[in-house]
Amino acid sequence: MTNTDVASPSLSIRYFAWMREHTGSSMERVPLPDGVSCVGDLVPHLTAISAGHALALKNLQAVRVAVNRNYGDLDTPVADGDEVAFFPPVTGG
Amino acid sequence: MTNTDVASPSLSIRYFAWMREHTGSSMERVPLPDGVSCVGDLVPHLTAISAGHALALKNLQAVRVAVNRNYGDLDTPVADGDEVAFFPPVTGG
Amino acid sequence: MAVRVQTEDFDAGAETRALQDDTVGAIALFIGTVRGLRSDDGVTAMTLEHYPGMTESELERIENEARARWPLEDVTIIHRVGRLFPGDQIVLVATSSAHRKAAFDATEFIMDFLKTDAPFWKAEERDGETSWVEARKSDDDARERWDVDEAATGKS
Amino acid sequence: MAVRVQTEDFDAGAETRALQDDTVGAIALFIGTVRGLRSDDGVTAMTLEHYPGMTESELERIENEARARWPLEDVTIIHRVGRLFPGDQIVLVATSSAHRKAAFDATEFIMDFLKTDAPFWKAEERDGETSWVEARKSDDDARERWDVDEAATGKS
Repeated sequence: MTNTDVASPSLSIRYFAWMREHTGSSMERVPLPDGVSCVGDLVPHLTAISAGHALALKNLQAVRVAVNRNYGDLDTPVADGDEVAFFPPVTGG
Repeated sequence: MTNTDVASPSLSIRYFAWMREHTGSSMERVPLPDGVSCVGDLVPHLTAISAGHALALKNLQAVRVAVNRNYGDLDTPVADGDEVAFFPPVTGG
Repeated sequence: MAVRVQTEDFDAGAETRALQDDTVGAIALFIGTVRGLRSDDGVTAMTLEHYPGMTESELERIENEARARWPLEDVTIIHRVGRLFPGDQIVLVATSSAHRKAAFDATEFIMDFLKTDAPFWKAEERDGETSWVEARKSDDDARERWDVDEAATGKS
Repeated sequence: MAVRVQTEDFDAGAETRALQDDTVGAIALFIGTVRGLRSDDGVTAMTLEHYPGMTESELERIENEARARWPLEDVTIIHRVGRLFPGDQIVLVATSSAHRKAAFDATEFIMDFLKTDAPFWKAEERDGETSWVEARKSDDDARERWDVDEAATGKS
């Protein structure tokens, strides 16, 4: 397949529970910044978006990460088109 | 209360499951024999009733005992009016 | 305290709704059913006999032991008697608690003791022949486990 | 494989009947409900949020882990989302097996992992104020227990 899609590389970012309330959005599309190869690389770019984003991602130890709907961590690789989610420890059941 | 009941001392004996089939009765009233003070004392008097009774009570290790609807054993005391039950290990649930 | 010995079937939905309460949080339930022809057993029917009076008092004793060990809101024990067929429900045990682990443990405890202590006997039919079910060593072992746990964990 | 995330209520009777089968023998079931005003919690309502897509895949992963550990005939996992009130049912987990212990253990295993791994979040209302429920250490401990058991007993 030849690549005729010239759109810039991007990621879908999702937030849940109180992180969603802080960021003010449950899903946002962000360009994949140069030099970002894992979730940890991505975080400074997200905290720069707004004070609410900075607040949501302030304490990364309290945050769980999923990439493409599988649990990951700050070392999990990210690439164009991935869905990256940040959320607090879960409380269902 | 004065004792105006002159009936002889007796016991109710109950059998369940295959022991009931062997003895041919689920409940029988037997006179309390002289010298019988516990379940073990009673057994020879019961096995003498019929060949079926003897078969039912042949292997006492495979038999459970209850006196007045509480689990007991061959040493459990019996007295006039008691209900003594013999049955195989239970298989409910 | 709800112990019932009956020929009628029961409904798990009605029984769990009866346990639902503002303060409960957790309901654990067990249902035992008749295994049948399609299983290895080849059973076509069974008849359950019991010792009226002693059955109820044993089940209440088991319930009380469970309540002494765990913080339970409520307990339901239903056991059917009479003739039953493959797929039929035989027994239901349900407990409610504020704590999930308490409800799970208490329900399993009650089932383990019911199996070894409650005076029920099953006669199974296969190919037109009837035979009394024999007690299983594994059920005695399941009951023993609770005493072992008690010693090992100081559970009271 | 039956994993459902839904706003509608469910009926334990219908769910256990769906698991009843000639070969089953044992059904273990757990229901979690909303604790309310009369409990110490003082909750008047709660809202459950989840991560559509990931929720279902996590629940299926947990079901598959349980099936790998125990001989299960069938598994049902239902979790409600949206606004719920004290006494409402939140979650149902049911497993069927030929073996009672397998059904008990698998149901408790699924609940323990659901609590720590399935992406649901509860916001509780008290006195008109809404607050997000915090994850509990006891739930992490309940999950950890299964790995400890695995090492100690060689259970696989």
